[in-house]
Parts: sequence; C-alpha cells; structure tokens
Amino acid sequence: MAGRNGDLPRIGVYVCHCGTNIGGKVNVPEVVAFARTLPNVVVAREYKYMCSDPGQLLIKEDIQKLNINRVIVASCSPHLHEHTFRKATLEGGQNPYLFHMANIREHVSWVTDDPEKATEKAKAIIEAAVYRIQFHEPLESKQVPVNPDVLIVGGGIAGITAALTLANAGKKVYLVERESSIGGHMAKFDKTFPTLDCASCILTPKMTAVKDHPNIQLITYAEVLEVDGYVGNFTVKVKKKPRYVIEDRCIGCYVCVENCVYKTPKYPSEFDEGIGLRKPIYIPFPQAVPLVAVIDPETCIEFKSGRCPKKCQQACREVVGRDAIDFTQKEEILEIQVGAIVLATGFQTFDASRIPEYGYGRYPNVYTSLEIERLVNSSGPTGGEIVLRDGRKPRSVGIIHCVGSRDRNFNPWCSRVCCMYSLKLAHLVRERTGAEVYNFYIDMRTPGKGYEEFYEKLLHEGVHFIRGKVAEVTDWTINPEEAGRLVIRVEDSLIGVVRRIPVDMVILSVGLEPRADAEELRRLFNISCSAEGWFLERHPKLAPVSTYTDGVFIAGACQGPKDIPDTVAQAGAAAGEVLSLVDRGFIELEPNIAVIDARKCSGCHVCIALCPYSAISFNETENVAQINEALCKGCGVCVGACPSRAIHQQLFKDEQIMAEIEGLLMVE
Amino acid sequence: MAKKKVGFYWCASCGGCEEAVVDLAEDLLAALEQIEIVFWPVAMDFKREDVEKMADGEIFATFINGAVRLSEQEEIVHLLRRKSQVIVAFGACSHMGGIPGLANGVQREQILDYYYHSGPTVETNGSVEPDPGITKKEHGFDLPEFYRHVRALDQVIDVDYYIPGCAPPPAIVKGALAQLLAEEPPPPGTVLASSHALCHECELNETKPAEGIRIKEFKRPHQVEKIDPNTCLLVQGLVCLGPVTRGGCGALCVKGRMPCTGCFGPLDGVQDFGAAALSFVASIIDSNDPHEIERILDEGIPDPLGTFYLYSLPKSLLFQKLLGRNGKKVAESRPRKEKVEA
Amino acid sequence: MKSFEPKIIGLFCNWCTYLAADLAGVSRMQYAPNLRIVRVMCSGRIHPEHVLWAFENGADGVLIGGCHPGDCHYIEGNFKNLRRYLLLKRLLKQFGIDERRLRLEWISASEADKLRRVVDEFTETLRELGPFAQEAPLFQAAESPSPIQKSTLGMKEED
Amino acid sequence: MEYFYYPGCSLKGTGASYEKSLLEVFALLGIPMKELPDWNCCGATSYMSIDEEVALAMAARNLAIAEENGRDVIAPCSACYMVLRKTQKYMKEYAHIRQSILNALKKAGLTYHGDRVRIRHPLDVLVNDVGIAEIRKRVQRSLNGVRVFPYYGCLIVRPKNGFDHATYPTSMDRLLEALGCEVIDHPLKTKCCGGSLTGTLEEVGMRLVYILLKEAKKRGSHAIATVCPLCQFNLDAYQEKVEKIYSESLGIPVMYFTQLLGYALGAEDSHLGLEQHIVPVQEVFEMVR
Repeated sequence: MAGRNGDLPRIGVYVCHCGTNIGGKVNVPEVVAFARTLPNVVVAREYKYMCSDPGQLLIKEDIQKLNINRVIVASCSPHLHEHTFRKATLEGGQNPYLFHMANIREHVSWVTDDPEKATEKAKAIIEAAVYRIQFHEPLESKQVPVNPDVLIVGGGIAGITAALTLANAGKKVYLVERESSIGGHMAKFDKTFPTLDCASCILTPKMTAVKDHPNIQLITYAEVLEVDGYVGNFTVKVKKKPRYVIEDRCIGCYVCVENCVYKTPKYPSEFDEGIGLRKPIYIPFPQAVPLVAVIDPETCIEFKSGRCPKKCQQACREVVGRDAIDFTQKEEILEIQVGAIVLATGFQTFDASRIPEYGYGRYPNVYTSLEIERLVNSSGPTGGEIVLRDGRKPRSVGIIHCVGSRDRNFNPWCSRVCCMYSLKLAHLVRERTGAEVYNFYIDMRTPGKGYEEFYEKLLHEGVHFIRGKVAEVTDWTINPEEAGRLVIRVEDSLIGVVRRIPVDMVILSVGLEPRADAEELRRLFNISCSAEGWFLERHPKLAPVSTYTDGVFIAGACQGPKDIPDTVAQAGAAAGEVLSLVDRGFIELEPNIAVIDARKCSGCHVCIALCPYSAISFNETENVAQINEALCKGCGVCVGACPSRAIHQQLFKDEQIMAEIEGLLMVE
Repeated sequence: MAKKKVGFYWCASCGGCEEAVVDLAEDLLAALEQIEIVFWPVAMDFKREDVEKMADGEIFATFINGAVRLSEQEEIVHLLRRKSQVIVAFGACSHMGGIPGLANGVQREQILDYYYHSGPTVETNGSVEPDPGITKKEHGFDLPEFYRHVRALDQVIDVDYYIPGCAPPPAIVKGALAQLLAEEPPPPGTVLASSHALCHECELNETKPAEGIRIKEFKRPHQVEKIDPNTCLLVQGLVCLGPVTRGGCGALCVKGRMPCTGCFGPLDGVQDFGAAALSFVASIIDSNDPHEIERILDEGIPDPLGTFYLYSLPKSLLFQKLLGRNGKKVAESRPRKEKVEA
Repeated sequence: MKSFEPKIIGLFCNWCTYLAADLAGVSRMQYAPNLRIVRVMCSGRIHPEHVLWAFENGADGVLIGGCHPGDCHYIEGNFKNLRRYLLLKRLLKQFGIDERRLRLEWISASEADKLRRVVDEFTETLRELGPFAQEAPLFQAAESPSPIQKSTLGMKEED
Repeated sequence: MEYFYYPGCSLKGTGASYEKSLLEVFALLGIPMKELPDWNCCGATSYMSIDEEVALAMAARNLAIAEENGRDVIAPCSACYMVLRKTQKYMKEYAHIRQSILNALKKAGLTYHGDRVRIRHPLDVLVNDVGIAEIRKRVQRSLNGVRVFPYYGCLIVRPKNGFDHATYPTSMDRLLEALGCEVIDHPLKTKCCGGSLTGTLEEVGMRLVYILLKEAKKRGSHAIATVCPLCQFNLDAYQEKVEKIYSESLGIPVMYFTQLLGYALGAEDSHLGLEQHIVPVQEVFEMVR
C-alpha cells in the first residue's frame, strides 16, 4: 500500500512495558517479535516507559535514522498519551497524524486475568494498528481563536476563588449564582476547622472583592439555560430570575424589610436552614453580595392577592428615595460568549429524614449539622447562643457521625468533612454551653494539616467519643434520668455493650452528596458523572479539574466531597487550566472532521438533515453537498450515512476502521 | 484495420440482456464495422467446440450476461476467459448476481423440492430430480450440476469491465462499446456507467428540501394513492435507492414513477450495496424512539433483504464470507504481506 | 480439542463506552478477553458495513457501544446509530443469523461495571451460539451435502 | 383485581376476630377475595428453625397454587406474610434453594416461576390499592378522639424493602388517621412483642410485653392497634400476668386494625369479633358511640 507520495509505509512499532503495568501481564518480547513479522513493519522495539523522554527519543531517532514514516505505540489509552506521542512523531520530523496508539493497558493488561490471553489480545490490537496505519495520511490541524472570557457557574468558595484568580489575571469573568447572594455553604458557617478562624471573616472580603472587581460580572439569582458551541467559543444562555428589586437602585438598607406589612418575620429563612425566620421581602444575610433585597412571590401578599398596601415600595420610594422595588419585574434571558467554563456548583447535604430511626423531623431537638452551623453562628438567628427550640440550654449533646455516609443503604462514600466539622461543633458547643458532648463515630478520619492535632485537642477538652453506629434516637425513656430527653441507643463497640445515652440535643452529621440536579446540569454542559453522581474528572490524578468536554472544568465539591482548603486549591487549579487555555489564544482542533469529495457526491441530500450542527448545506450550482469545516465537530454521522462514499472522516476513514477490524480478527 | 473478434454468452439470466444487445438497433450495425461476432449462441450457430478450437486470447472481448449456478456455466466462462483478452460482465446478473442471486436466500434443497415435488403445479407421483450421475450413465450425456449457490461472474473468473443494468439500457451499451474500442480503454475493473449516484442525474433531485430529508413513514408504491411525478420519490416516502445506486440510466424508472431498485449496483468504494442502502434509508428515519422506528420499519420495509439486495445478494459481504479468503475476491484493504528490509 | 472462544468486535464511541472500557482498566475489572475494541468518535459514525465486515472477517459477535440516549457528545448521533441498528438486526435475521450476535448497549463513561457485565454476558451468549461460520445454512461449506434445514430467509417468521 | 386470601393457622384459631373483621372490611369495601384453594401451613417461623428446606417447600406449595391462578395473595398473619415473601426472595436469589424446592414441587405436580404473584399484607392492599382517600370517603362513624397506639411488630417489615419502612413504618398511622383516630407517634413500632419467647423464656417475653404496654399507657393510649395475630395475642393474653409481675395496672385493649376500620366503615360489632378479646375492647367504641 503506497503512501500519499508513493512511498511505502515504513512502520515503527513501540511496545511499552509501563513498568509492570503491561509487562507484568503481557509477554512484551513475544509481542515485539510478532510485530516484526507484520507487513511493512521496519522496526519493533520495547521499552520500559515509552512516555518517558528516552522512550520518545526512540521514536524520533528511528524516524530520522530508519526513515520510519508510520509510528505505532502500544501502551495506554489514547485519552492519556496520544498527544504525547503525536508530539514525539512531529518532533522526529513526521506528520503527527501518521501515528496511532494501540491501547494494551486499559483494554488488555489491566482487565485480563490470563497472561497468555492478554498477550494474544495485545498482538491482535497491534496487528490492527499496523493494518490501520497504512491508511493514515498527513493532516493539518486547524487552529481556532479562543474567546478569553470565562463563565463560572456557582458562587460558593470554589467559584469565588476561581473568579478572583481569573479576574486578577485580567480575564473577563461571568459568575452565575443561583441564589440571591454568593457565598454558598461557607457563608453559613461560623468557624472553620481546624484553625477555628471565623468563616465570614475570611470569606466576606472575597465576596466583596468579587462585587468590586471590574473584570467580574456577577449574575445572581440566575441559572444557566442553554450551552452551545465548543471549547474556545461557547454561547451560554442564562436565565435571571426576577427578584422584584432593581439591583442597581437597591442599597441594602433594610428599610423595605422593616416596613413590610408583616411586622415580624414569619417564614423559614432558607439561609438560616429554617432555624430563623424571614419576611416575604428579605436580605438573606447581612453580608450578602450583592446586598440587595429580594421578594419571595410565594409568600408576598401582593403576589398572592394583589391587595397589599405595598408599604415596602412606599418606604423605598419615600424614605430612601430609591424606588427600587418593581413588582412587575420579569425574568430576563442573557446571552454570553465565553471561551471556557468552570463548574463550581457544589453539593447538597444528605436529607436526614431518610433515616427515620434518627428522628429528624419528628423530634424537634434533632438537628442537622448545617442547622447547628446557623445556631452557633454569631450572626445567626440566636446570635450564636446555642439553645433548644424551646429556648432551654442543652446540658448534653450527642453528635452522630456518618449520617447517610459510609452506609450501603444510602451513600457508600465517606463525605470527608464530617469528622472534622463534628469536632468543630463539639468544641463550639462545649465551649459555649459547657454541655457534655458525645461523639458517636464509626472511625475517626482526620487526615489533613493540623487535623489530627485538633482531634487530640478535643480529646483533652473532655468531649466523649463513643465508637459505634447509632441504632436509633428515641423518646422511649425507661428511667427518670431519661425522662423528657432523647435517648441515643448505640452499641459501644469498644466495650461491646449496648448503651443508652440520654441527651437534650442531637446533631446529625449529614454527609455530602451530589446536588439533586447534577444530572441535569451535566447534560447541559455535556460532561459525565461518576456512578455516584459527582462530576467526572478527566483523570482522577492527572487531570482532576478537566472534563472530557474540552473547555469545561470543574472545581470544588461538585466533583466529590472536599473541605474548604481542598476546594480552594482545586478552584485555583481550574483557574490555572483556564488560563493556560485562553492565554494561548487559540486551540488546535483535532482534524477528525468530515470531508466531502465533490467529484463523488451526487447531491442526494441524505447527509444534510443528519448533521447536528447544521454544518452541511447544499450547493445548488455544483449540485453537491458541502461541509462548513468550522462547524463540523467530527462525529462522522454523515459519513456513516453517505450512500456514495463521497464523505470521509479524517482519522476515521472507512478504510482505517475496516482495516483495524480486519487486523483485530487476524490473530487466531 | 482488422475487425476485433467479439463474443456474447448467456448464463443464468432472463434473456433481457440479449434483448439489450438487439436494442442497439442501427447502432449494432454501425458497431459491426469495427467488430466481428464470433460467438453468440442465442443468435448464431456457434458451438462450444468452435470456441475450444480458437487460440487463447483470440477473442478481443466477450460479453457475458447472467449469473453462474450450473457447472456448465462455470465451464464455459472459464473457457471464454481463456480465449478472451477482455471479459465484460454484462448486466446486473453477471455484475452482482442479479435477480437469480436472490435464490441464495433459500437453500438448494428447498428450491429442488419446490420445483420437483411440492410446488402447486407439480405432479408428485414418481417425479424425480435431475441427477447428473444418472443421466450420464443411462443416456450418455452430461446434465450440468445445480450448484448450491448463485455467483456473480467475478466470483468465478476474473472480470475486466462491468456493464451494469437490468437490463443495460442501449445508451450505456453503446457508450461502453465505444470506451472499450477506444485507444485508451478505461482501467480494468471499471463499471462502465456514471461515477455518480442516480440522484445526480435525476430531474427530481432539485425538488428535495434544502434542509435535507426526514421520513416519518415509508411506503411501498402500491400503498401510495397517487405518486406525485414532480416530487422526489424518496421525499414522498417511497424507498427509492437512487442515492446509493450508480447512475447512467437517465433515471428511467423514476420517470416512470417507480422508485429506483438499484440494478446499476453500488458506487466505487462501496463494499456492500445492501449495507450502504440500509444505512442511508435508516439514517433518514425521523424518529429517536425505538418503538416508533420499529413501527416505521414494520410498515414500510417488511423485507429488508429483498429491498436492499434485490440485485446483489451474492456480492454481499455475508455471502462473500462463504466464498472465503482463497476465493476470487481478495479484500482491497488487505495490506501487503511482504516484508520490508530495515 | 480447544474449546470455542468467540471473537467480539466492539465498536465503541470515544466519549462514553470507550471511556468505560478505560475505566474498567483503571479499576482493574477482569472481563472476558474476547472483546477487541475499535474506537470511533460517535456511535453514529458506525456504518452497517463495518458490522458486516467484522462478521465477514471472522467475528462471532459485534458489540456497539454508545452514550445513553440524551447523553450523546454530538447531541443525537447515538440515535442515528440506533436507527441503523434496528434495521440491520432485521436484515441479519433474514440472513438466518441469530440476532443476538449483534448487540447495542448504551454504556456511559462511568459504567465500567456495566461494560464488564455486558462483555462477560455477551461472550457467554456467543459461546452458546457457537462459531458464526456454522450459523446460517447459507454459510455452510459450499458444496458439501447438508441436510435440509429450514431457513427463514425472505420469509416472515410466522409463515 | 381479585385476590386470594391465605388465612394460615392463626386466623382460623387465636386470630379468629382478625379473620372476621378482615372479611367484613373487605366485603364492605367491595374488594373481591377468595380463599386460596387447598392451602397448607406456611412453613411458619418455628418450623423454619428446625428444617428450613422443608419449611420453604411447604411455603412454596402455596405460592405455586396461587401462581397457577395468577393472583396476588393476601396474607394477614405477619408470620405467613414474612415466610411466604422470604420463600420468594430465597428462590429468586439462591439457585440451589430454588432447585431443591422446584424438585419438591415437581413431586406434587406443581411448578413455580416467580414474580407472577405478589404476597400482600391487607394493610398494603388497603393503603396502596384501595387508597387512604377512598377509605376516608367510606368512613361512616368517625373514631374521633380515640387515641391509638399503632404497633406493627417485626415481621410485616421483613424481608426489608417491602411496602413500608423497615423500622419506622407509617401506613397504619395514615390509615388510622383517616378513620379519625388520634394516632400516637412513638419509636417502638417494630420493637419485639415477645414473640414465642413468652412461651419459652418467660421472663424475657414478659418484659418485652411490658415495655410495649407501659409505653402505650405512658403516652395516653386508649388502645393498641396491631396487624399480627401473635402480637395481638401476646399483648392481650399476657397483660394480666404482666400487671402482676410489675405490679402495675395497665388495662389497654389490643385490637386488630381491621376492627377499628370495620367499626369506622359501619360494621356491626358482632361482625368484628369485638367480644373475642381478653382485655375488653368495647369501651373504646363507647367513647365515640
């Protein structure tokens, strides 16, 4: 089979041991000997690590010394190292697309039990590559400019960090937040572990910086509706919900809230996790950014009956002179153009009422940890005073770990933060109330800088630790000491006894789980989720903030449970990845686009309706179909349908696919 | 200049291809200025012995129509191959197996049983099946063997050119003759018709919607109350194989308001006509719901094999599997086996 | 005699099923070595000819893997594949080929375990079905006498 | 849909008032139900501990008969309900058990495919098939003001993943609420009633009975509503003994939920077996009469 210039293919095959990852299962010398017998194979070599510099050097030298014009590396998945070896091929002096990768690690050595069968399978895959590569041609990749603007979805600590990093680097950032204020979960916390520094003291300045940054356009109370385009050139539609308060006019003075016809707050405050109350017009919390009031149409009398005296509006107009309240505000659709997207949509906490044994929702003094965060918060509904719902101070408090986590009935994973925040809450409760505090744990997990030391500190503070999975929280009491209290029943697995611990307050350390709409969101952005529902990173170790969709990055707990330091680090990493993408200014598109041979096209129209990107149109004068290269994303749907074989897909030509199939089936 | 010797032969076919030669009318007379017919059993009294007596390669070109199913056909085409410089597969049957090729869809035993025993018009008492062995013994002459399968001509002998069609229209035959007799004949293997699909020359192509074709319902011609002669038949939901079929006929069937059934066969590069036809037809179904797709197929394409392989069953990849790697056909994509020295 | 080991060609899309196979590797899941994977960008790229070609070249089964409906990286290429697949299944049946030899599975990037299960299951099915070459009466050796077998070719099954 | 009714031994014996009230309730609600033809012992919890294989085979015979007719089986006794469901589960999950049971069935000329019949508790049927809303509509006499302590026992929620939560079921609560009862929320819904320990390890058994009665009393219950003949028996029949042991007067009527439902639907007392209890129950109804 002659190459384009009539030169015969001269193939080099390089089989990687990958340490023992491949070599430990596949008989590499045998595979190499086999490769030497294949047609047009000029040289076949093995090497411990092909991706290392000396490994790549082998390729470059062979291209130069042996005139190798087709390169096959049999190693790992092309998703990992295709780029590496294409580059080596290029540096050796050949077109990078005269390269093909045979995946004998993920698809062979790691999944095959029997070494002999693994070796046979590896041979087949290499033979297929040899057959396939005869049909490779030199290709040019196309460069398209990258829009340097960035969209960040989610205004928690991850989104805030990424936004500030990028904005400080001079990039225009759109930060979209669903709630009426940024801040996310972190804004609800009082203290952070293990240093016990005040969460709002470290977060608020960052929130303000976001608001004031000339490069950041903050879009709160908004959701992403549609995402179109591809890396470098996304078009995103954002729906901005009406807050019935004109953002630019509101100064966050609370006069409207004070003048609401409801004299006292009546409805559970979302920000306070229902521990505190709010009015229909409210500012979620004093440090909110933007500090703008919002009206909840579900509870506002004007929206329910249309017969409210609208004192809030009147006050804003007359007392403040801003006239910021607008009951006719409609939702708004914004369209923004960006080159990269960072998803930082966070997590939700486990719904504790799913475990009725723990009595959440039935016993008023059973709280979730997030509710307690608001309760201990000095700017929370009780001003930081830890009291029961009836106003009493608890004398003893039980903290139940792993609620919903490490439990095959619910979420199998460890939520990573609960041990530490439970310790933090134990410390705060003990410090402020002097109550006896009991921690019920399965295992204590405190890996992290200063974490184990914090645990040690708590042990000395007189907090009780009882090792055992709590069976139930019950108001079934059997002695006067228990009367009127909640009893935690647990098998203390260190002494092998079932214990009943009476307490006044129970804190359920609820785990972290993917947001309920994570599935919807991942479809919107065309990325994957792990089986558990966390956004899937491109590689768990080497590409932890990238996704399989180029230009879409992930940061924070939407990728998996993590604490604030890890979240911030990951947000920084995502920002770094974005910078390396947009600062280059262009991206190279994989040249796997479809190409129409106008000499063969009969103009039958079959392909036109199939293209998902409307890249194919009909040329009336030539009576043929034509492809707009810039729009083609290289799926090959049209190629699979063309009845005239007039369309081919570069890198995935029929000859290539069929030669590969043939090669795979040659080894007996 | 001496006239070039030309032969015609008829294997398993309906005889329409012989008609196609006669349909050349005056053009045939004109052709006879340049050629001399030395073998044409249907029209002239030549016998097998006459061919056997010829020197190898004495005939310039032999046009063979029909598929190969009998041992006699196989023997004669091998003989003609030896005696001819050029072999032309003439018509759909020798090109791809044609309508007789559909017989590969049933087993030989079933065919014999139907013809000699169970068919509704067959007297069953004492009927026998043709048996090559017995006839030789009792009557002193050969009865050809009825092979298990129908084969296209190039699955039996090497073929140089193909004239497609069922039957080839006169214009195609005339054009093909001219090309063969030209100073520089086309490269071997050429199908002597258009290199574009039929749509390219079909007058109705311009009636296709600019946004492409989406079909919610396929219909068979008899199910359509009135076929609109001015709109693409495919767009009307008729399974017209124009997009996948080699052109050159001038879209005769479509002009007669019948959808193309594919007698000119596939375009260059298509390995399996049926697969290509199937793929484009399935692709334009306008539904993503498996149940709806199944319904559309149930109603519109009850017989995919008959629809997509009407003329090309013996040339299908699946049938080719039977002929094996050592048969006539060697896959074009097979790379060279020879070793290059380092 | 060596027991029959079916050969399976997997035509996997780059974004879901190929990645699931990668993940199966990273997770060290062991599955039948009978699968041989060909990567295409989208299951919508797959042409029926690829499937027939695989059978012609000695595959005993073909496994098409794509993204779940609604998840296609290219919006709905997987549905275009589905249309061809459904029609191709019908054709194979007419050829007298057990339709279980062609299988379509939606396997997302995270469903390594599904991939493992499907491959093992499919291998088992094909082992039971035996070699493709012995399948349809049509594909029996050219001229060796064979007992008459009912073929469903060209006929509806209920006929 | 017509159901099969599988009485088991209890409803024909100690649980007679359960059967009576159940049949009455189903008749009043117009739910067609007929007794499973030629039924036999469910295999029972106690037999299960002696010879599991035989016990399962016995249970399977009932399943096979039901399957022949393709109807769901209503098993009011919680023990029958649990054993029959457990048999289905084992046959589905363990091939060797399935095989040995099928062999046994084959000798009786029977077979069993699985999944074609469902084993249902009447509570499940009433709450999920008939529906709370429908029952509320049919109430003739509200039980307004009657404080009922709903008690489910351990068997109705096993094997797990049945029609209600395994430790904190709520179906009966909702049903009783629909009848106008004041339903007492408590954490002992599925705690042990003493089971057969009342006969074997009396001290333990009596203590378990006491815990439940005491808690019901403490929470101001007028009656305990049960779904299980054994629970009813233990709590009712041993009440006097428990009172003696713990020197505490209890006097809590223990009823089947079907009796309360029947009363609310307007059934005559004599059709509900109200007189067949040891701790008299009539006074509960006197409150609302």
